[in-house]
Amino acid sequence: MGASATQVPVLEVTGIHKQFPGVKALSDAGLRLYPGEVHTLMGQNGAGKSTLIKVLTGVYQPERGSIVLDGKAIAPGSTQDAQILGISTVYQEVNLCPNLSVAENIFIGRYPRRFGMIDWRAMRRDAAALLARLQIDIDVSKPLSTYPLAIQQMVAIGRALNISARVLILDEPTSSLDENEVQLLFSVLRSLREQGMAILFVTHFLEQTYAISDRITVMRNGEREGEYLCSELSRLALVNKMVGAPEAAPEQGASAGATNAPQGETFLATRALARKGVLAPVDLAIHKGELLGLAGLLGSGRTETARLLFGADKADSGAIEIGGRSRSFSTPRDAIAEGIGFCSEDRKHEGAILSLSVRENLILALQARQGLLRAIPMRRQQELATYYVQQLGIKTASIETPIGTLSGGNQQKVLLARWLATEPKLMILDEPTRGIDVRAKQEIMDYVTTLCRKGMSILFISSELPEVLRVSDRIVVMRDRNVCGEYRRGELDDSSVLHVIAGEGCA
Amino acid sequence: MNVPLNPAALTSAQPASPSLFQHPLFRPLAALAVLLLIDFALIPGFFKLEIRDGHLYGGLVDIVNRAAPLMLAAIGMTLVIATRGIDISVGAVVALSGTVASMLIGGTMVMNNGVPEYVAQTPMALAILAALGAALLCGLWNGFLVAGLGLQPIVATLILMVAGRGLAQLLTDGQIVTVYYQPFFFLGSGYLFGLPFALFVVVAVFAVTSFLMRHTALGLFIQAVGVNPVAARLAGIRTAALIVFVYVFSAACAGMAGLMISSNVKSADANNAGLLLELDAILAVTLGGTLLAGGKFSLVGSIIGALIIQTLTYTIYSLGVPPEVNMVVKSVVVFLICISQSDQLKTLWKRRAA
Amino acid sequence: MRGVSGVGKLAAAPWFTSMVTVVLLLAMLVIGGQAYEGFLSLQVMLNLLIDNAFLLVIAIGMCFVILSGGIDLSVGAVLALATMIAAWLLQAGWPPLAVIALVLLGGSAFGGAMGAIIHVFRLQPFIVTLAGMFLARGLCYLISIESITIEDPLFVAMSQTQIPFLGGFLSPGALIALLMLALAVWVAHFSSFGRAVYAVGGNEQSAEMMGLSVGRTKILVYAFSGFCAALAGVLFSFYMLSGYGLHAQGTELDAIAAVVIGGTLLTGGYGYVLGALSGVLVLGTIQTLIAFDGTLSSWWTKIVIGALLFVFCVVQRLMGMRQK
Amino acid sequence: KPLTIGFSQVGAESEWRTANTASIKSAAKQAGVNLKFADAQQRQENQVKAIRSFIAQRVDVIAFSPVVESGWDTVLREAKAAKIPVILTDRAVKVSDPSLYVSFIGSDFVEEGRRAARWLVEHQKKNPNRGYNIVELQGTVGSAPALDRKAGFAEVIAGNPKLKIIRSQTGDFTRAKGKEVMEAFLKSEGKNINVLYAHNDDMAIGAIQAIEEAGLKPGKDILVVSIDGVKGAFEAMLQGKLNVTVECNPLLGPQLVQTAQLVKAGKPVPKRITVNEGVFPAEVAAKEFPNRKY
Ligand SMILES: Nc1ncnc2c1ncn2[C@@H]1O[C@H](COP(=O)(O)OP(=O)(O)OP(=O)(O)O)[C@@H](O)[C@H]1O
Ligand SMILES: Nc1ncnc2c1ncn2[C@@H]1O[C@H](COP(=O)(O)OP(=O)(O)OP(=O)(O)O)[C@@H](O)[C@H]1O
Ligand SMILES: [Mg+2]
Ligand SMILES: [Mg+2]
Repeated sequence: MGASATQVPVLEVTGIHKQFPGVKALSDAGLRLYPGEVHTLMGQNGAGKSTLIKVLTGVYQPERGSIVLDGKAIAPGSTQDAQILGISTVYQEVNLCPNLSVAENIFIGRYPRRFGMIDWRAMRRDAAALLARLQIDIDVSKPLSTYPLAIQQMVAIGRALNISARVLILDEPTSSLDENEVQLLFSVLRSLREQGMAILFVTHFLEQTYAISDRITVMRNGEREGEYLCSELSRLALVNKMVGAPEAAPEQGASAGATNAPQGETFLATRALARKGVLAPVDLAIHKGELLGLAGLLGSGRTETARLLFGADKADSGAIEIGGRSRSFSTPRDAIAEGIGFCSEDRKHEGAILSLSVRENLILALQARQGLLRAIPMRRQQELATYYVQQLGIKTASIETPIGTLSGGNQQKVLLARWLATEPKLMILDEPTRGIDVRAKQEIMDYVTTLCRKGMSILFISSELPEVLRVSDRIVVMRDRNVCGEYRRGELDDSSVLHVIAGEGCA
Repeated sequence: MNVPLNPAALTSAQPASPSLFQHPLFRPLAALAVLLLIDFALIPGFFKLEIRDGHLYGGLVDIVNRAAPLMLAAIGMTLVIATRGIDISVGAVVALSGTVASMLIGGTMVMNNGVPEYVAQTPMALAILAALGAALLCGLWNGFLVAGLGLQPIVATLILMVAGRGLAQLLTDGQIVTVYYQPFFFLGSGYLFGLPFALFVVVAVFAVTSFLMRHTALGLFIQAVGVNPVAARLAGIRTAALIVFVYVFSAACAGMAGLMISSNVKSADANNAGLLLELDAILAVTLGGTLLAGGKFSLVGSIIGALIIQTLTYTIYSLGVPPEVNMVVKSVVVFLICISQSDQLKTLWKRRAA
Repeated sequence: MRGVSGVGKLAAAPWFTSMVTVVLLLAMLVIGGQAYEGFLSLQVMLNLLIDNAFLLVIAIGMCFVILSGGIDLSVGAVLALATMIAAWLLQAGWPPLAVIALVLLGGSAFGGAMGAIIHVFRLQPFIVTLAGMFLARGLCYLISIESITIEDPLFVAMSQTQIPFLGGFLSPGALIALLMLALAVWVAHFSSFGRAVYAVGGNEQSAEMMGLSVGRTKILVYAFSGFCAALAGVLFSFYMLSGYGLHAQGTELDAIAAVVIGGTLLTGGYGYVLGALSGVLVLGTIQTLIAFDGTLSSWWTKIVIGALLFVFCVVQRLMGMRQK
Repeated sequence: KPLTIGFSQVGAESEWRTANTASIKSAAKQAGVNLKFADAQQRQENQVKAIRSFIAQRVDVIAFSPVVESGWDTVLREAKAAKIPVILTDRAVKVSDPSLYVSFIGSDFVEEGRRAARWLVEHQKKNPNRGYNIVELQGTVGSAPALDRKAGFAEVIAGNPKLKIIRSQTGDFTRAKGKEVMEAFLKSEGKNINVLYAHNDDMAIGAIQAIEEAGLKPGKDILVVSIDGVKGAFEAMLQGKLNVTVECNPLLGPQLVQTAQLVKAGKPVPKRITVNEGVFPAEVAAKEFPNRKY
């Protein structure tokens, strides 16, 4: 731990105000970053964390406030300025170019050169080496878009690490990573800390906060609530400070075992459902009112399974049986007609329709199911939107605000609501709590389990194993695009599940 | 849950300050108003309207009348653009539908003892249906290429843009087909209640379209497909059918515009009818505030855009601008209107002032 | 692999498309050779380059613009303006090299100015360059509505020199166009400007966040396109020895079509500059086929051009899908 | 082996042009000549390409209607080098070396403009009390017929102070534009307009409609003078709506084929072959109408 009170901060931000049309995103926000420290920024969805980061890296210009780097006031006018000043950033949504190769995404703007030309060989070599440090072994000459979100996230991190910087900022880098990757990232961060770098880190995982950080700044409603040494702040106190109420926040796991579904009727079953090169034949059954968890490592094929079930991709072979009838879905419409909903893991590309309002985004799936002509009356749309905004605690200025201006977590909630509004019989949730704050996550899972108890089936995919263990009635484990095991509640615990998904302990 | 919210506040459509200046239609309207003001100042009797032969007569009537085909094309184009597409075959469809109608109605002049006599052919209703049918086929074709084969809209419609006029000329053997059948002229130059009939057609098409947009989910779906087609598909929208629909709709609008144009000049000129109409239509849509990147669109905006263009053309003619200067004047005005509509201008202005 | 399926497909598509284009082009040439006597002669092939040199140069500039996610409708008009200014200045007795330099500078400035307007005011490229198109044509007429003949010895020499090449000949214009292509391919793949163009076309916002100067890139792209259009204008005046406001009407659409046929996506970010060559050759071959046929009436010419375009795009598309 | 002529046409932009094409095609057919026809879609570069491909195909004679006057030196030199004679139709070209083509068959646009003006001057002499404020509908800006017809007309009326052009705007040679522009003229000049001079019949026909819709009588309140002599113009004259059309004869086919045959046979041909063209005032329309082929 390098932090000491006598040190001067590398970066000091004070009194930042930032106003968006209709929203006051930051009012008197601030932050102090010390060299050789990992500093975690915490706060509820929409508290202003990402906005603060964008202000101090030149994406937004604040109305008021000062940013002091190494004792000198700075006013970065663009991200380029910030990079030159030595601030390297990974933003919340992956901000890379999908059309460029992985290697290029890492090196763009700082190419290795030979004779004044870009040295592609050296670039690929260096990129591969850099990713190897993060234990990622992929073909770096392929376009970024051919890789799943998690890999893209790691590439973004790789890019930031490669910029020789004084300050490294990571906005929710772990939201799409699983345990292994997180640990890897942490070990890299620790070594950077040793070298005296100042690191700002945003996460909604309390575990991770306590695992890595030295200091915590809590934000609430666009203000700095306070700065604390990690060692001096208990988890409960932290949550209370984020929420701004001295009430007792439910600790994780409190409502575990919410459902206990009758193992009777099968809602849906797959018969050797497969797609070449993507998923080996899978047999899966989901019962009515059951919450089925799908566990596995990155790339184990969970998302693929979900997509086939939803008709987002077409299966090459096998069938889906619903109510005794064999079906094959070739478009999502087919699945929706059977009462299936699917909340995708990639909210930016597959979920949010950014320039449409919260209301429009929210009723979209319901309207699509009702058909073109039977428009949902405006009154009803507003009722629905208002209902879910309140139910899920979506922080938005109004239901007519474009969803693109909402904070990441709140967008996720709107998309969840989009499917809840269709009252599906089976809801497929692929990483539904990605980027959602502790409190809200708890509430959302409670809400979902309640629905489950009322008879909705849920297929739950999450990289957070404890969460999967806690809420699932049954867990199917996948590895290398195969189903490799099935466990009932209680058969697995935090440690045995790791063995199972890593491939020790099942055939 | 924990965020206390006032439902009433949520439903209030716009986040406070619904000021007039912020309305998306304010700037197109302002541009139109400025143009009209200039006309008022420079062209004597510009706003003069009189009743002649039982109908309104004057510069404004001309503008509306002449802008009618453009407004129709712009309405269709708006929907295509909202899905992030573009339709550059509009002019060709205009030529094709005008030709079909004129050929079917046709009528030739026969000299009978030195007295000209006119002979009509197919019943007009049938001819009009056939022309619209041809336009619909064109739309289906475009839609199929874009949605079915996944061609890029600009190339997909380029094919018809090139070949469509060829087809029309093939039908007429390269001749201008003159129509001698009186009732057909009503569409393009007739008057109803003292107003140009074309105006009623535009109003009707506009009303039907806005009704569809407001009272069905069409508008929502079109926007969703335009902004994020992947997400729209996952939400259960039939994206392909929707895309085919907008191209068919655009072609139908173009077909009507074609009928109007050929009815107005009482003939069909396959080579020149509707030449470059697609560019004007796109220009109208953009001047009306719709983004070519798809998503939010404004039908009223497109109508205003079309009126801006026609007013500008009319102004150039009326002011006696020499023809070689036409283009420079037009381009400078378009530049000025675009820049004045930019949000950025305000920001830059403020920054300068500060 | 899954890779956000739709996007993944697109990512791989241009590469196939480019290859498919070349294969189809060869097929078309062979068919032409079978059908028409003398079609496959060397000089006919070289004429493809000579006659389309200016289009190739314009398409190169257009390719950069489209890769950056924009579009430039002004190129045909800028070409005409370049021929007009060149002819006018030469007539006034300016030295030819100075005229060429001035025209190229002027073209770049014109393009750069449009780029600046697009960037600074966040306007849509389509509209700004459409207005630019009107403006450039309009300026031609301000100089003169008649065509002006060029009699300058250098231009005449450039027009009539035949550079021996593999037994046939090429024009200096064709050679310049090929050099320009080589330069453009190099810029696109080995310079940071070229890569920035791809990045901006891939995702403008991300490019900004990665610290690239989006504004500078966009302005440069349009300046480059303006430069190419002006250069094409110079080549065109070598070719035609005249300046005229009605020159090269509709060339912008040809250039866009060539770029797209060459495998570049209009949405930006995907494609190859080299594809512009195959696209231009495809359009040129279609025209040559029609000229060799010599039986088509004016309207059949249009229909056949449309039909060939259609067949080409569809086959290209289907083969691309099959590969996937 | 039959004679092969490569012919590059401008396009099919007007009825006049279509009639021109038809005449050439039928003449070639009648004479048993092999015609290679290429349409340039109004673009000079396409014509150059077509001529190059004719050279590559070694046709016997190349003929073309140039889109523009200038810019033909290089390609004509290539034709000369390949020893293929060139015949121009319809429009002339400016080349440094007149031996680059053997003959030019066609009309004289300037003369057409003059004839139109002369008719008007005569009319004025007969009706000295009438006003002669002229509005002019020009062809496509920059195109040869528009430039020449304007120049020829202006040249003749310059000598007569009573004839004044008060408005002049382009109508792009089309009916729709002709009507649109005339409407605007009528609104801004109103009863001031006494004469309409249109560079082609199509624009005149469009403008006539505008005049009627404004409640005036074309041919009486406003004299209508135009050029081309297409069928539509004759119909208008029969109805008394058009006063005169100056013929611009598109039926060059027979003359072209004949010249080509002579050239091939090595016979001398005149450098300039003019076509027979008349001026048709309304009075003779009824008589002439049945003879009109296009
Ligand atoms: N571009 C924008 N336009 C309008 N409002 C915005 C914009 N960006 C952010 N906001 C608003 O600012 C507030 C703070 O958002 P921010 O993204 O900083 O939250 P966050 O703390 O990062 O939340 P999360 O944990 O969900 O990512 C939110 O209410 C959001 O709606
Ligand atoms: N560590 C890795 N190294 C290389 N490739 C990987 C890695 N992880 C995932 N992939 C790629 O991801 C693809 C499928 O992953 P995907 O992420 O969609 O599966 P998943 O089980 O849904 O995982 P998650 O939902 O956690 O992202 C695989 O084909 C593989 O190529
Ligand atoms: Mg955030
Ligand atoms: Mg996944």
